[in-house]
Amino acid sequence: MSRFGKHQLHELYYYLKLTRSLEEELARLFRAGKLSGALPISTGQEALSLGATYPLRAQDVLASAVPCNTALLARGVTPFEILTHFMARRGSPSGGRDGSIQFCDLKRGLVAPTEHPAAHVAVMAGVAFAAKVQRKDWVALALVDERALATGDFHEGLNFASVHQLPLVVVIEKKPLDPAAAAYVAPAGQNHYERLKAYGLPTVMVDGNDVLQVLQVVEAALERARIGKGPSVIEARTAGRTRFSMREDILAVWPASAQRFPEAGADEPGEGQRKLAFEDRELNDPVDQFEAFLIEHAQMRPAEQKEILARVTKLIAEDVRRAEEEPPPASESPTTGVYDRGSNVPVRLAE
Amino acid sequence: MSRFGKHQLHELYYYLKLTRSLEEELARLFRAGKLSGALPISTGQEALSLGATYPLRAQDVLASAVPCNTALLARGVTPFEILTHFMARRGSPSGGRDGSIQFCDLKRGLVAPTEHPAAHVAVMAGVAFAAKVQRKDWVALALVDERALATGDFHEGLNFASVHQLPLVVVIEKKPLDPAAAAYVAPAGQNHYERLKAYGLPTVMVDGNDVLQVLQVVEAALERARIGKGPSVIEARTAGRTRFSMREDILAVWPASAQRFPEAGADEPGEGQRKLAFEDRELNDPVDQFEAFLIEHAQMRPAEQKEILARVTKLIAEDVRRAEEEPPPASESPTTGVYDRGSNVPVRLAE
Amino acid sequence: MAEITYLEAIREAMWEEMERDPRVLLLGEDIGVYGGAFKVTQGFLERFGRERVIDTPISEEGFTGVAIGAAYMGLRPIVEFQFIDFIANAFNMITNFAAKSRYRWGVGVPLVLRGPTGGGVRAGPFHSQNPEMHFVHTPGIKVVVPATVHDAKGLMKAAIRDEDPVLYLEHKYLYRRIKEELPREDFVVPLGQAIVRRTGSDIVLITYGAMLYVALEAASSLEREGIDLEVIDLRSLVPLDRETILASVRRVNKVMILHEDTRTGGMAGEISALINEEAFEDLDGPILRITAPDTPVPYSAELEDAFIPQVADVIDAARRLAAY
Amino acid sequence: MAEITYLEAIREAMWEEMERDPRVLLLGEDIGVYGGAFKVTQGFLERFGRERVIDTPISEEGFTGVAIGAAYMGLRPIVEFQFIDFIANAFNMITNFAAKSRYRWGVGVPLVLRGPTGGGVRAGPFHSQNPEMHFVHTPGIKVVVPATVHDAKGLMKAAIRDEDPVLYLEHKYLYRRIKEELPREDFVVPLGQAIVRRTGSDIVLITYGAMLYVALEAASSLEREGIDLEVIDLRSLVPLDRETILASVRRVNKVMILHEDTRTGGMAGEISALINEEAFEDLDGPILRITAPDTPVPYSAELEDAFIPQVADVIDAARRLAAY
Ligand SMILES: Cc1ncc(C[n+]2csc(CCOP(=O)(O)OP(=O)(O)O)c2C)c(N)n1
Ligand SMILES: Cc1ncc(C[n+]2csc(CCOP(=O)(O)OP(=O)(O)O)c2C)c(N)n1
Ligand SMILES: [Mg+2]
Ligand SMILES: [Mg+2]
Repeated sequence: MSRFGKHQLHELYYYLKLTRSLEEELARLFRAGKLSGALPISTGQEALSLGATYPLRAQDVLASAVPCNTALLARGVTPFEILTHFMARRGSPSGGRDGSIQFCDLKRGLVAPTEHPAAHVAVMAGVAFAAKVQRKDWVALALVDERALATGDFHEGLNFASVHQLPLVVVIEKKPLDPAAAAYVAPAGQNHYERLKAYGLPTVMVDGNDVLQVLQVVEAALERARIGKGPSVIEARTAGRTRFSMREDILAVWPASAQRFPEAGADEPGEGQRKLAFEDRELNDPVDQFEAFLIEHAQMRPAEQKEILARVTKLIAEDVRRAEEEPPPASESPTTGVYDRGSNVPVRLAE
Repeated sequence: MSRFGKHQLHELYYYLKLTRSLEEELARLFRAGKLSGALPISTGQEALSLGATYPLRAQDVLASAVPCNTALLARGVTPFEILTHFMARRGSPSGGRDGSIQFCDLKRGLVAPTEHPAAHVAVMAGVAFAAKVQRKDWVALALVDERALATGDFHEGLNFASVHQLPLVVVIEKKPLDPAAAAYVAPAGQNHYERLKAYGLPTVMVDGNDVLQVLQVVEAALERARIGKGPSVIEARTAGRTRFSMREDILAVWPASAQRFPEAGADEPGEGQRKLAFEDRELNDPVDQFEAFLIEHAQMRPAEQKEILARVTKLIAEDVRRAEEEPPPASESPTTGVYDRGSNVPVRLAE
Repeated sequence: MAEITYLEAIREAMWEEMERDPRVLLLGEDIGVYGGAFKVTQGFLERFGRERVIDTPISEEGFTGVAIGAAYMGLRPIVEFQFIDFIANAFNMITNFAAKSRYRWGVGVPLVLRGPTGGGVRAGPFHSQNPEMHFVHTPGIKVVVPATVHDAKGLMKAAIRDEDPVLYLEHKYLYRRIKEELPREDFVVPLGQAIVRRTGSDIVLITYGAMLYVALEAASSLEREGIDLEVIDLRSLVPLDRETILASVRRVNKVMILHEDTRTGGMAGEISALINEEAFEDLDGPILRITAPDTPVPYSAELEDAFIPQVADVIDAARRLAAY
Repeated sequence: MAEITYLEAIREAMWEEMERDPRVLLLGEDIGVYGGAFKVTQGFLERFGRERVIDTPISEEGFTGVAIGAAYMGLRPIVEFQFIDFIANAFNMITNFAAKSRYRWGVGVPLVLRGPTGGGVRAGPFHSQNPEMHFVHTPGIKVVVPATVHDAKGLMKAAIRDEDPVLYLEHKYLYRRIKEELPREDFVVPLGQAIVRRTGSDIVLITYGAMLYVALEAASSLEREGIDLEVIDLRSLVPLDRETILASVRRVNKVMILHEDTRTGGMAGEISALINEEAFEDLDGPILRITAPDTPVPYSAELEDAFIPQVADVIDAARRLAAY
């Protein structure tokens, strides 16, 4: 811990709290029917997402299939952008066209996955390849969920990166036990970082709930990649919830979603009593954990904490207000933007 | 060797010579412009293909992406069928529709790959799965070339087989050094059987030039699979030629192919002096090797050998004659056979 | 008898076929322990066990291959794509292995590929697609698109009993939004039979899937202004019921085709060409296509509503064509 | 200047663009050490080195993804599929990652996807396919199909310089069978421009790719019996040159469409529907489609010749239409 200055520790705390506060607002907006689709919260995954992103330099590139609001914030994305994105408002970065968990903005080093578990691993190998052949020093960082390891995409991407010794770091999130886990990747029970040694690259496991541990391990992997030593893989155990338990939670806390999206199938919309992950005190919450750590080690005085939380509250309040004022996208020309200069986009109706 | 009776040894020898003789005829027919497409010879791969197939029982199922005339013969396919297949004649098993290296005939335990390196690995996992859930005792055997290991298909198929502990045996053929090999599967230089241990299954390497060694190792793997112990992987080193050097050979020995298939690109069709693999005395020929072994160990007397060769000559001569008499497919109804009972196949021209 | 939903009809069809035929089994992501993302298969694992309800790894190409191999060896697998969009990941296996097997070797692949299609639920570009044309254009696959609760059940049973690979496209928007009372006895809706949902004399509107409801609503509205629509629900895209289409066209003489899928290379083009070839003399006006524009499916409600053809779009087109 | 082949034109275009623009690079199986299965890239490795001529593992989905990432970061990759059939293995990456990127985020993917298409060379069901419609029906991809040596070069250069993913379909039958002398100076054939290859007054025959030669041969033959064909070579399928098509249709009034791809869901349907919509009044007869039947590509010479449209098929159809 000695290697982290107080400023850094406070910044990390700021991002964790900013995320939590933002996601509480997202949950509120979702309950009020103001999000366009699903509820994108990352409870239990914040330490991983922040620890992996924080050591990135400006020129580095991130693609995450793991919920990553924390990572986006740490990359300089504003709460306003994230809010309008999930509310699908006009001023959002995609203009309401996309609803993924990540943005694509190359100037900020962000590549958006396609909502396939590992297609972005190959794409990020390409990002890393471009650094190698152009003698640039960016590193590509790809975050995946563990079930991605069963996909051919994952292997094709990692194999290419390994063949060419590319500056790619892959972080695999592993969540607490999934009752169907034995069906996913063989042999069951083996750690992923162990099985991926077959690719002849360094692999390691970290506690994904501990932001400082993640940060240090990812930083070392990035450095290694940057100086030409090739790709590596990190497995991180988090307290995150699987998408399925998330979905159950959401349907449970917000019966209205069953009316709005009946296709999602809430058979017992009346349950209504369950809590969202971050409302659940059972959770081994990485945000609380880091807060306790800072206080215990006398790295954050009450006044400092108060100041940080005040900044969080102010920014979120301001951005929520602005986001709620943002109009929906204009639907005049649904077909522009498919090709460069909008070439050859046929109209919808026969004239 | 003691475990093999003379009868078996002679049968193996018979299949090896039958293949060689058949392929000499195929080369002759190819040179005479009588094959429909490429020249399907398996020189250097016969020991692997026979050793892997010979221990199969009637109920077992084979799919091979490795040239496998020997395997087909050992499964009871006749030279006539193979000849008419590659000549694309009416009486061939596919009626001239298909030109792959293997047949699909479930009654004889044959599944034809699609000419993709490893798509059949997943399909054969399905064949094995069907044995498991129906409490049947067949085993699925899939042969692949080594470059298949880079494909997502290979991993998805093997992972499924391993998750469900299915009766699947995968044999990987590795040929002598390919100048671009480092580009294929990471880490370069590692043996495949070693890297695939990651799937938590037994893997082993054999000398693919030694028919008896292949036979014994595959037999053990099949047995293991049959009694419910799950999948395994065998890596076999052979004297086979890569497809590219084969192609060069063919263009070189048969300049006419450059006229017939200019798209294949024979830049110097005049070379003309090179030999096909089996005409090349440099080759570490598994057929010659087995012959020498039998003679050295006094397992085949000259009279016995003569009798075997006479049977080979007679059968090949007879089947070549019949194949050459076989008419081309009838083209009256190009669309039948796409669906069961030919339902809903639109005609080609507007009526 | 109680009314059931479209989703329940799919589930009942699979359930009854699994009871009837021990060869039928299910493969897909999260279909067992979790009962499926949309809960289509809830309770199946408990009833039919782990060997007939298989939670697969995320590997669409791989488990589709597994299903093909199982189909070769006497089983009749039903493969679920959690969202049909992910069929893109099994494209090679379906179009090359499954579709060509019978033609190459006379070896059929009795296999059902199913999953939720289409938009309208704000699910964005990767969970809202309509992939039918990739398979309509692949000889060897059949493609069905039930629009009603009755057809959802009857087409599923027909698909399971068919000897060829059948792509069964269920519209997620319909899952719990439509209900119907079904016959108690076993029934199938044969593949390849379209149905006239509404007879009319001014314009034939040919459609399929969830667009049927847009078509019928537009037809009711247009009736009030004296434009009388005949509405055909194709139900099967392959085999295509040319007879039903052509019979209506020959009687009514004006045609519109409506689908949720994008325009260029869509089914409407194929049907338009067919009608032009076969019934050119019978046409009293151009064949109009009403489709989504050539873009990915947008995420926001406003953009998605502009993307998916609406009742007003059909009404506009009908007025133009009626005036022709 | 010497004549060069269609294959040499492709190779020259790539070579010159690689000389001109250091961002251009090649990825594909066996394109480096072996110079490519058809030797299109022979000599490239020696000239441009291992970092611009990349021998990939057999993993089409993976290396297409790599190309997308590289395109994001300032490079302009050209991806070779050894046979275009294997694009099926990269279907997800192309249709979901590359095609949707600009629409979702305004981030273009300057990428060329190329490979040998088509039949006529007895290569069987897995090395003879025509995959254009899967991509014509995917918003976000452009699709070009050069039929001449000149266009092979000019369209390749245009594709490389384009800011969007372009699928460049080269017909392997033409590789070494056609020759032409090309201008010495740099030129492009802009995407989206069809060309009238032959003017005529009785029937417009619209085609593309290797079928151009079937069309022209049929036209010469029909001329002798007094049937005068206009022949349009589309060159680009996306963007489609509607103006050139419609101008000919409005003048000539009868239309046939010819392609090597299979019929149902093929390009002919799309064009027929377009003409029907836009020029219904100008049609003096049905629009006839001449295409391969809905089957995989057969292996034997006799079956393949029956599968691929022949000059006689065009002549038959033209006689029927002329008599209409
Ligand atoms: C190619 C593909 N197939 C299926 C899906 C649907 N899908 C989305 S998330 C998911 C489960 C992911 O599991 P895991 O990686 O463990 O993440 P977790 O649910 O634990 O967050 C599935 C099957 C998908 N997005 N892409
Ligand atoms: C999906 C797919 N991509 C590409 C090809 C083209 N192809 C056929 S064989 C081959 C090389 C195979 O190499 P290897 O496995 O080493 O076999 P060898 O040439 O040594 O026999 C390639 C690239 C293919 N058949 N399928
Ligand atoms: Mg999980
Ligand atoms: Mg090799």
